[in-house]
Amino acid sequence: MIELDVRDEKAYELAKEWYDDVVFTKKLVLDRSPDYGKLKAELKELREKYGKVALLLITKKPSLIREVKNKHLKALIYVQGGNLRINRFALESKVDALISPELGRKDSGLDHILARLAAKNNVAIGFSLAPLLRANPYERANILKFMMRNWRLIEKYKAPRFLTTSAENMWEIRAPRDLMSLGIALGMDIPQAKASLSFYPEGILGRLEK
Amino acid sequence: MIELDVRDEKAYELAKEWYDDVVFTKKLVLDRSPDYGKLKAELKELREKYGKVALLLITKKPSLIREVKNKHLKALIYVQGGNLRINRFALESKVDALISPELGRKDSGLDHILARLAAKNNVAIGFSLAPLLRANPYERANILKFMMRNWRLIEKYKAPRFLTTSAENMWEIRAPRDLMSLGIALGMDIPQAKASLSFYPEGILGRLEK
Amino acid sequence: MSERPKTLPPTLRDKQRYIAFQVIGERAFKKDEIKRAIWDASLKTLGELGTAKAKVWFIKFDEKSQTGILRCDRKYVEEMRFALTMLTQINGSKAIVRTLGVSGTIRRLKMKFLKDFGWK
Amino acid sequence: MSERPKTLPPTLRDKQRYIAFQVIGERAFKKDEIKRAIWDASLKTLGELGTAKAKVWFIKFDEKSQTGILRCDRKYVEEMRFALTMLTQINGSKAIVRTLGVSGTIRRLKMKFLKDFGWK
Repeated sequence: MIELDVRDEKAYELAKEWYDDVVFTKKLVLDRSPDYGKLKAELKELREKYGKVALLLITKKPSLIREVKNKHLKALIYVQGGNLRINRFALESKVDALISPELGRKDSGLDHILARLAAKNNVAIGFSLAPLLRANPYERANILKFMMRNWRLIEKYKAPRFLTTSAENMWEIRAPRDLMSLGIALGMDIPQAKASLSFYPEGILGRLEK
Repeated sequence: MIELDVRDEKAYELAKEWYDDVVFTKKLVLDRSPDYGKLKAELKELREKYGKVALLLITKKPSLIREVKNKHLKALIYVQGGNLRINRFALESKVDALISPELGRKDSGLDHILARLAAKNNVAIGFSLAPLLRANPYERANILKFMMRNWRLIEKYKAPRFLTTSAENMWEIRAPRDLMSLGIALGMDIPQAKASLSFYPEGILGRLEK
Repeated sequence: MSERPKTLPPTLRDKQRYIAFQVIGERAFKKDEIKRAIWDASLKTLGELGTAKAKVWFIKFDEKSQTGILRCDRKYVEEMRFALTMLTQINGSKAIVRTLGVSGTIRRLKMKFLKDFGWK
Repeated sequence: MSERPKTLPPTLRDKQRYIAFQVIGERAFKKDEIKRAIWDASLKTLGELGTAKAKVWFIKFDEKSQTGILRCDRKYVEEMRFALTMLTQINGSKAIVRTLGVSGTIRRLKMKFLKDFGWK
């Protein structure tokens, strides 16, 4: 089983006990071009420490997504969802994953057009647990509702997907079989939940080696 | 639609607005034989005021059930459930109804033997809403669990049954279609829930005229 | 301008129902109190997961007539009705929520169940 | 003597499953804290109605190994697992509940999942 989005050292250590493979994610909040030299050095260091690394772009500027992607930084490129223009641009730019398209929204952040685009461009949709853990009951119900809708869309158009905790501390880590229960709560059957922690993540990790 | 167990004047007035027929229930807590003369006078007065009247026996002494029943008091005889010996004796004494067999118990207060007995002796099981309304979340979950089990038993052995609020103040009254949702939550389908507020209560009211 | 996702094609759309309800209480209630009470009732009886599946949504509440409309998933109408049945107080005051009827559109709901409460 | 109802015939009996779980927390937890936490997690995520349907029941908790057993209805094992997954703290202290496995009997559950935690 593979955890594709763990964002903290102690969380990473715990995840390594429970998962066969864990990707360390570095969050990058951007409002203008970053210092690519410094970024490459940091990513190199992270690769030495964690092996597999991902870069999570958190930005309001669509153009920065393509710019970072074209730098071939030897890291998976994730985009944090939540803004519809960013969601669309991430899918158009064929990044590796769009994480929580519904984050902070009053709708699910996806529609059938975007779901089809995710499938066509092979951009995985990340279903994260952490935002649910941090939310109050009212928000939990709404986030779950939007995630359920996004699962229905992803399944219908056969877009790649994965389950993850997106843990930012060790207390947000969950064992694989428990993380699968999130997928099942969203409407997945057991094989689909399993594939969201194995088959699809393997496909994404394959891109790293290239 | 018929409300068979309303225990307060203001509750009765509200119920009369929403139901075609309402039975006023007088609670009688007994630890020894009551003054039957006084009781008969009270019941007469209640009949003049409310028409249809029931007497709810709340006792730890099984013998008092049969004694009261044999007095032919021109009122429906209900027994408050909760003590297993009382539950059984009520069914054996062919009273009109055993209300909430699970009340205050750590089990559902019925088994297949008692359910069969209820069917054989034509004793209706009353599924009350009020104890749920008064309970905290933990108790609500447990009471609902026991009521669900009792519904399965009653349905299997085809014992008579009815839904009621057993309201002891106006705020515990619910409109018929909403009371039906309790039945559906317990596992009834819509026709069964409807029958629990019409067909079965009619059968019980029929005994009053005799 | 906050963009919104396109409306989904019919087969993917949620199948919703509208429920008309009346509130009988110790006092008149405000719109926001009712909105809060509906969510709390659903979270209490159906939980976070049940509330997500029920897709409950507060639509409108007319304070004059103390009647309103809520929306939920077609498959969860009975659960929602039970959640409202189990509600005993709103913002500290005793209350009963009585459902008046269910319909597939707000228009028909108003026509069939809310006319005598003064809804246009 | 508080009488108990007879055990129901098989076809009427609830189909139950036992779940072995481990608690990883900021501190060690007491049995009663765990029992409370399991009920609260179920009530929060599944609600009063969901908890009744899940028929959740706390069986045992070994404070030394911080592992325990709970029982629930066979059809609600995944919902219970999700309720535990959504649990973030117990009695104010951060905690993770990890399910170790599911089985139809306590005996087999202990053998398959709780041996290395010192259960006999």
